Amino acid sequence: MITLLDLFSIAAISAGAFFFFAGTVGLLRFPDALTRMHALAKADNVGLGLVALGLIPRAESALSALKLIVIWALVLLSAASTTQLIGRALRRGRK
Amino acid sequence: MTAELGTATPGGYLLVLAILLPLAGIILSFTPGGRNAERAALCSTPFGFALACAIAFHVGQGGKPIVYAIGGLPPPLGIALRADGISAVMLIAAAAIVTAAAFYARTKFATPDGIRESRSALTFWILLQAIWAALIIIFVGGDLFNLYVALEILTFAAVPLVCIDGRAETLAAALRYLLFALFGSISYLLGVALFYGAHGTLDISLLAQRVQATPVVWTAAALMTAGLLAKTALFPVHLWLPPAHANAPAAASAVLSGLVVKGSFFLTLRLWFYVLPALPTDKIAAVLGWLGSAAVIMGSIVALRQARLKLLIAYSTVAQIGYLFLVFPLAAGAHAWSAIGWSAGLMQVLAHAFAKAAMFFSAGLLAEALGHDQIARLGGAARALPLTFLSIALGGLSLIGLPPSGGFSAKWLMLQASIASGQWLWSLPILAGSLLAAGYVYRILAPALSDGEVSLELRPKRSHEMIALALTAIAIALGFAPQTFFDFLEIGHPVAAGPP
Amino acid sequence: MTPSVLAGLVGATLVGLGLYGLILHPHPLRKLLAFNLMGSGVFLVFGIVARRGAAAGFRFDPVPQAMVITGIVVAFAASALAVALILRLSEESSRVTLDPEAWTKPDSGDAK
Amino acid sequence: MSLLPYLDIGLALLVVVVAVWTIAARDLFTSVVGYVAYGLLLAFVWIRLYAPDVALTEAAVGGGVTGVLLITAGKRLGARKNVAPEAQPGLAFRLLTGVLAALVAGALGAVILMLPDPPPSLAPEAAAAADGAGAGLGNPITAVLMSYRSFDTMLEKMVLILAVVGVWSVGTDKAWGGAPAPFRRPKPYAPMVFLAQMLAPVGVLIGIHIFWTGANAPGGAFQGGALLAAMWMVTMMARLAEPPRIDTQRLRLALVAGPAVFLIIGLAGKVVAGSFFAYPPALAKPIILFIEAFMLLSIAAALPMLVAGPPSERADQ
Amino acid sequence: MNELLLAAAGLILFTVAIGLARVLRGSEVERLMAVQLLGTGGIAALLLIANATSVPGVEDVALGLALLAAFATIAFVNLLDADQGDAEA
Repeated sequence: MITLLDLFSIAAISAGAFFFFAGTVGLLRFPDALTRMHALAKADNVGLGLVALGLIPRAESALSALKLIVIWALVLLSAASTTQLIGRALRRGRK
Repeated sequence: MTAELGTATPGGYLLVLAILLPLAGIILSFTPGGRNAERAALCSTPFGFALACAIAFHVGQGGKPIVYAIGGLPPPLGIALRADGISAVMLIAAAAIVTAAAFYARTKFATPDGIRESRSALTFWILLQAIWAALIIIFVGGDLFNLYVALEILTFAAVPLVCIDGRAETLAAALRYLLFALFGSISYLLGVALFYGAHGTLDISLLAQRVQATPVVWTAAALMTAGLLAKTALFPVHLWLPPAHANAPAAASAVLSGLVVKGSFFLTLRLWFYVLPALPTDKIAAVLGWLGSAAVIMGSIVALRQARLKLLIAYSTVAQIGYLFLVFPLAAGAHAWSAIGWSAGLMQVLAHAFAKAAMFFSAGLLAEALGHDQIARLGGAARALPLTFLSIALGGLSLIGLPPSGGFSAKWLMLQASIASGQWLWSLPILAGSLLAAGYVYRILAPALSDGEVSLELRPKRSHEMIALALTAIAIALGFAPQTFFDFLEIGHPVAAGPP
Repeated sequence: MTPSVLAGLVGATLVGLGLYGLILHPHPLRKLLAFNLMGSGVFLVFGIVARRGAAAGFRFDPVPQAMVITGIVVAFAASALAVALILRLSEESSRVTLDPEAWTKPDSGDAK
Repeated sequence: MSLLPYLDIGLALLVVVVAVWTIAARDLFTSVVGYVAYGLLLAFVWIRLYAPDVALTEAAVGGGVTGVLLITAGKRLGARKNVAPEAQPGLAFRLLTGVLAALVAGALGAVILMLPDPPPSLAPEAAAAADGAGAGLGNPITAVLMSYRSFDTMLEKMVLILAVVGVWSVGTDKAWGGAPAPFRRPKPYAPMVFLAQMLAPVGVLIGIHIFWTGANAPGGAFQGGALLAAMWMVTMMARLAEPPRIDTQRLRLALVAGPAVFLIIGLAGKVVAGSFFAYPPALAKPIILFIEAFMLLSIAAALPMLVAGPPSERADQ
Repeated sequence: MNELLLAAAGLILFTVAIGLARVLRGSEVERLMAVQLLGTGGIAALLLIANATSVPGVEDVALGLALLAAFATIAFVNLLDADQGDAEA
């Protein structure tokens, strides 16, 4: 018996997995480190966000659901900052 | 079974107190820092000695091991502490040597005036107490994992002591020691995991009832033994020991050589004689005996070729450790001669601990007085430092195994056991080791007794010389140990109680 | 193959790999990494022992798992001590080497 | 037919490949990065073994704190050009070592397959003791760590103090009493400061949450403490905070708080509950939480000090 | 449903592993990107697997991983700046 919520989960998680896949394709095909970083920073974080979203209906409690959102937010925050840092390091390294 | 395990026997609480005393000392040393570290160590060591004596008294009086289940929870869920005859004797020996080291180190590791706290002083006093605490747990621990934590405390305490003077050479020695010790612990821990997986308990006496000669148990025992051998520096994994022990300050060297390596040896004894007495261990015992014999010969030969006194003494430790492992073939099983072999092994542990600590103390005094410890330049030093050389000579006497000394008793008993058991082959390394030891002790004494002039940079304190001499006196006095002493060592020894 | 058997084999492989690196790598930091690999292999063995011990309403035996937590803390402390020693050694000396022969100079007779 | 076994095999392969990479990598830094990645992967393996407590520890210590320690060391050693190229061991020695390692791994693997069935377990005893000595703690691992085997746990905290003393002792005499070198020398960089400012409060909250739920759910003092430690490190790395001088009383008190409180309560147990390290059953849970709170503090203080290294002579504080 | 979660987790792990192989061959900085990639993908796969096999408390593990995801990179960049900022260290 598949409910509407399950359908939502399936859709979100599948989309999330697809984004991870797309990110890796980008990683393999993009020419240099800076562009490869895009693949990482954008696609993977969307992927994780969708997975987390898909898992929220299956969470046991409100706290668990909240934790899923916080996880996503933390990863976004880390990724946003570290890509800045890495980007700077890469630019310096090229000079 | 539970009745025999019990939660506590009379005097059992002393075991916990004996462990907590140095731990409290560490906390009281570290928090306020400065001179308090020295005070805490010097105050706690005599109390610790008294506690060790009280434990020995209870063991002797009851004629059986004393037990304490921590938290009132008996094994397998809880952790038990157990003190039998050998634990009690080792506790006293450790307390005596640590106390001696503490009083010996008072001047070298005093916090200098005008400074609130100095690096070497704080480190030394805290780590000395930590070594002591770890040894106490090793001697009374009844749970293999608890013993693992104690082994790690021992490592963490011993390694920084080696490089306390901060020279590159000592740092390298400390690092090598650390890596060997870590390998030893992790290998031991793997064995612990397998024991738990096979028998669901880590309590030594429960395991002794449950183990059978399965491949899992053999593998676990092999891994644990390999780890403990690396920590005990048995040939061929002895390479870390000489530089580490020779480079540490004398007070630390004495504790490292006299006691720390005995900690892991003690656990090897516990493993084979207490956890696995039910296994047919002839072949393993023979292998350990061969390694020990090789250590006796190799260590002594390399010691003969050393230019520095402290390195010579350190290589002599490698050789004397070799003797300890002859205990495995000579005390195996439940024969009439096993008890002799057992007594011999324990006597060797004690005699070497006291003699070696005294020799390192004396070597330290010598190096400070002369400004070097080159054996070739010792000419005439014995006349300038008679008491120091008396300690070295008497300690050497025990190392060689000349009567009357603890070393003589140990080697004499080993010879008796090897003849009585028909394994006369083992008497060859014993005798050869004695000859070689005579050689290296002669190498120290001959130039020192010869004519020559030495200039003393510093006259050693009389009290320091007396500390060294007192320890050698104990090493000698062990040679007069009465039969009751050997009976005491048998308390709680499972082979003696086991079926023939 | 159950997960615990698989993890056990992984653990055994890791112990072997770690041992190989520990003996072979000359650089002390590489040795330390190898030691840590070996350590994690040992912890995995504890892990499967715990997993196999599922009983009495528990999905695992809590005792080995608690031991692993203690073991991880101790291994970390060991790594920190080793790293401090390695860094200081590299400051003090041009050679970060553990070879005992490299340190035996004929003139270093002055003991402390 | 389930996908799970295939997933497990894939995961196992991934772990082994990254481990081989760590051992086989040519240069030091590559090997270090490999090890950090490996630490992350281990957290999964622990989840698959139904050990979320261990996974949490592995994630916090293996992935986070050890990562900083090793990457810092690897980078510094790599930057020093004086790391003389060592003579690589000869082929025969390598072969011999390889054979030895393979033998050990093979024997171990075989023995693991031979472990007895049904396996022995202390789970029933732990379950039986859950209400008495276990003090009604819902998380059996916390019960083991804080009650049945509390002695080990206290000793392990002493190990941390000794490790801190050992790390400090590696410094120079002149520097003693000073602060360890700051994690970063020049002026802080905006994204890092921002990250630290955002991460730290959330992290502290999560750390305390994990400590608090540890009584009944996966988590506990060590895992919570490790997260708090990581948060202290991130603020130091962004230079929002400086490493403290090692002779300050507050730091020393924080470091010993856990083992000291544990020791005192352990002693008091003799009077109150009749046995050292026993708790009166009615009060066991609050007492355990009380001890754990101090252990949290000690761990949060000890781990960053271990990573920060010995006190430094640099005069820029 | 659980099978689907596992399939998604497997796909994510697989793609992450492929990406890992690519980035680990790059420069030092790129290798750190690889660790970050493993962190993000790993958290997603972890949540999925745990949900499918109902292991308790996995959100907390993921929280811990998410908190520490940036640590290796921060430590590295710090040293990079330190090297170029002042000559020593």
